[in-house]
Amino acid sequence: MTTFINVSELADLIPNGAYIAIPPEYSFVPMELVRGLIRRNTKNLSVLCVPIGGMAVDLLIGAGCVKQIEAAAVSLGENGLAPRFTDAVVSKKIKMMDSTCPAIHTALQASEKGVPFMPLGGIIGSDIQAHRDDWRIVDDPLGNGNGPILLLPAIQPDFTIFHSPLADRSGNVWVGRQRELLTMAHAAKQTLVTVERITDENLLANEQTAAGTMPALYINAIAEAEGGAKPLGLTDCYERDGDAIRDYAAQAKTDSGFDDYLAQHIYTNTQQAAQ
Amino acid sequence: MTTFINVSELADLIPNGAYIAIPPEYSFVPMELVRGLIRRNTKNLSVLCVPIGGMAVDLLIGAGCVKQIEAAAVSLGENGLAPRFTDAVVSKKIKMMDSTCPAIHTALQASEKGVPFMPLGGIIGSDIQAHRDDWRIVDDPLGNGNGPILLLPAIQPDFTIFHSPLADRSGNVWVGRQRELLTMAHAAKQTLVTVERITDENLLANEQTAAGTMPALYINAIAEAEGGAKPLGLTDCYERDGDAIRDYAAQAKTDSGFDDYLAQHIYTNTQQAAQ
Amino acid sequence: MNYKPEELLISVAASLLNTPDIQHVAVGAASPIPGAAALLAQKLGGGELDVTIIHGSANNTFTDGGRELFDCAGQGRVHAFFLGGVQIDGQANINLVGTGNYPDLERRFPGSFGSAYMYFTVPNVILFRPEHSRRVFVEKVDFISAPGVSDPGIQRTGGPKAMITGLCLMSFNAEKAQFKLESVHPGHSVEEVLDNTGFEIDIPENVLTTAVPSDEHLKLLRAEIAPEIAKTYPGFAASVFNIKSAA
Amino acid sequence: MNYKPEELLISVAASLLNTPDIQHVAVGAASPIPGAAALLAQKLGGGELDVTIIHGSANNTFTDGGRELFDCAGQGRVHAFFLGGVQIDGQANINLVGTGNYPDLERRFPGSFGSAYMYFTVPNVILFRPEHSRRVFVEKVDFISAPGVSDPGIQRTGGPKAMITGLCLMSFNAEKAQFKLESVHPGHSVEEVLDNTGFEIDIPENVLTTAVPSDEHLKLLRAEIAPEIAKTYPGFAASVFNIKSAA
Repeated sequence: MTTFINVSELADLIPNGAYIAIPPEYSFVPMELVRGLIRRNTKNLSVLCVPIGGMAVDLLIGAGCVKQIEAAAVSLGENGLAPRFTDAVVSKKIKMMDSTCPAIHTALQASEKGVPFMPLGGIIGSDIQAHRDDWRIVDDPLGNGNGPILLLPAIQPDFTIFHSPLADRSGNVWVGRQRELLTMAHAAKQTLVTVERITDENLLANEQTAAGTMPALYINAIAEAEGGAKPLGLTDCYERDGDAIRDYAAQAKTDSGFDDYLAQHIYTNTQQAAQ
Repeated sequence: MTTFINVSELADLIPNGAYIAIPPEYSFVPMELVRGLIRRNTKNLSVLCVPIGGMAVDLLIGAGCVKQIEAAAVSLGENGLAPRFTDAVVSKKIKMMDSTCPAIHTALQASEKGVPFMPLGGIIGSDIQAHRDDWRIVDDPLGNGNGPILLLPAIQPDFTIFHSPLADRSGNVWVGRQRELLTMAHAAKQTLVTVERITDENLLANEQTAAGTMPALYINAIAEAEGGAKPLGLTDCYERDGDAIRDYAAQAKTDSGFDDYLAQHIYTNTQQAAQ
Repeated sequence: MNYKPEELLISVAASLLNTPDIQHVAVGAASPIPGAAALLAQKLGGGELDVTIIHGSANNTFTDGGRELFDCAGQGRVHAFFLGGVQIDGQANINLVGTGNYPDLERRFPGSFGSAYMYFTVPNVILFRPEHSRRVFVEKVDFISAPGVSDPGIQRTGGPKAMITGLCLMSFNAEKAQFKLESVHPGHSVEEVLDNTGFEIDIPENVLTTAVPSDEHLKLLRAEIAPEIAKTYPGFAASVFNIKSAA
Repeated sequence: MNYKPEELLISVAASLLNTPDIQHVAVGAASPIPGAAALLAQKLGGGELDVTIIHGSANNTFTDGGRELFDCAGQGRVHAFFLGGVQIDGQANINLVGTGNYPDLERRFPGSFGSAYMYFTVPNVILFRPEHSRRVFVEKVDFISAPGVSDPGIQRTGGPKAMITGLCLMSFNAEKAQFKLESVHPGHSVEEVLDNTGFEIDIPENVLTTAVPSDEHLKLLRAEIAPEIAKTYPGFAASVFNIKSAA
């Protein structure tokens, strides 16, 4: 059964040391929940970026919430390097597990299908693979002479978190074309979602909306959070706020600038978010 | 580039001996195209039912179009056994490769991902597996002590064929929740589609319809065929015609009854279909 | 209140689903009695039980295509499922393919469907076969669509828990690889069960009589479940409940 | 007609895409020049070239989530793709991770993205790096995000075909594992290329000068491609084409 709570309660469900999966920056990033995690001073998170990280994970790193990251890349896109990430990796404040986009998708699909591993083409000879003790290269196990192939162990996050435009009262959530969210939810033990709004219509009641809907079966809790992806964009709701992200990129270049950012943009809003 | 042709021309694209994949009976079955294949006397087809076959494959078998079938099951559902299928298997007119539903989905996903095989849990100790020379059981290749696991070689059909309610002028096709159609198209060398109608709207122009749409990239040719899934049902368009299927089930019990069915329901419509 | 044989079977199956371990039951193709049982159990549990009826779109919230049922089971999210069998033997091996020496079959049936996978991944598989005869319940099935038990080295989180027939309810003990008679349906006897079963069953000293459906359950079934199941199985609903589908 | 450096690079990249082998080009994240080149090539080819720009939803027909690009490439349906590199060496190894002795990095860059897979599966990978310097074009990369060549026993249908820099166009010969200078951009020289490259290049006797964009192409680019690319890369379109996004 999906429960309906507020964002602060949602953040409380994620304990210190949890392994969380976050979607890529172009949409559905649960920024308000990320701010909630920072506000409650969550520690030692392992973060899986699916497959690329950006401002969300940079904030979590800067705020000291993160122990380890797995990602194919972390960047602020047009706004350049993710400053807290690059600093933390070079100074070894966090452990970085370098991966590559399809390896993350594939390892989640392994959990989605309940198998311990999945094969992936390519990759062999990359230093990514050379530094991953958990990955295995085996000679074609079918014995058909296809040569060596990479096997990726299944990834099962404790929590998949994302922000969607819309949920219904049954707990079904719109994901549209962002199908990796489905695989992330299938793979994770629990899925926590924030939404712009909750509708009285049942999203599964007609085939058009059903096609882009994640059923409540996979969703443990939902919180309403208007503007919950801001300053990032949300498909069909709002564009990313380029100025705000540029300001963040500039401020986060230094420790003190980042602290100022937290004070201005995160700790001030506690009251509002708790309602 | 997707080309727009008629059903008869679509059938002409499938040569004797082709390996075709067909969706399950509950929706999207390209019955008019199947009738087209029978009309042009297509021979030696290998048919993959994804994962279950019904009236479509029973018709093709009865009409002598089929050399081999791979399926998890073939039946007429509430109308009982598929008579031409059961007769052809017992009398060994066709080769039946028994499989199980998730094995067919998984082997298509292997082709979708361009890998030579994929693992699947369960199955071990089943006589299905005992009779499949192409399947392999290997001891946990990750070396994590997870025990033996089944590896399925990728399945790549020559053609995926289905019938959809709607295509647009760019060649994008509505598939809704019937996501196995996407995997089938991704896995196959070519995809041929019939549709109830073609719309001037672009299905990818808004996120709601985009979420349930297969992009033209995977579709080689489309033919308009109103009622093209009948007498089976088509989601949101028409229910299955229970009486027609019951009549088929009764007639197809004997060779002569089946021949009568072909004469009444398939060969008579040649003119109409060729237009 | 009088009840039909189908209503008894629905009631028995629903009772097996009302346990805290089972939060999600899935029902496969062409299974009207299991489907009705799942919906009845959901109603009796106050809506806490998730029910997925694969066949059709009523009571089916899956949106990821035909593979979602199997992926969902592989994730451990399907807690109960029903399977049948052309033949079922004493080790709970089921045969859905045919009789004879495969591939030289005497009679061919549809095929194994997803049984070979669901039997391994769903912790509470309920075998369901109304025809209780020596033709069905054989010493050894001709073809194992899905094995009842597996060697300890094989990854297996699922398997048979119980079997419902037209005569009785049995439980299955995976360690002993044996069925045990739990209750005999009203009007039938232990002897009748033994006479019509081709394999050894564990028979306890006191065999219960299967509880008949309560009036309350029958009312619920006829008033609320029947129209719901008619959306998926109009033929069944018409013949058992005299209900016509709206479609 | 005058042209900007970016317009030359777009024109060169577009010319590489206009071959019958390439029916579908995909463009990854943060690649405005490759994106514009793909759209220009599509226009020049009369719309026959499929273009997928992953970043955003304009010119992106994928509907199967983030994995579709990679699945599509694995199926052999992506015929051209662009990759960059913090460092690129003479064997076409690319480094997108950082400099220093991994994991003891001096400078950290975003990471490898999908390069380690796309390089193996896309037959025409075009390396693209405007900064042509010995800092970028090193003898040996510090970290191989994706290897330029593989042993014959490794399944590989893709790899580097060409490299576009701010100074020149090179082709890549996988058998020799070596770049060859194809043309030097107007205003630059072979010596300048050699001075700024940290690895050996095959230099033919006659090195061509890179063709400048024709007036027709420039008009097309500015009038039709610029507003299109602005949908995905508003910042780039504003600075190069002085175009404001409608969004």
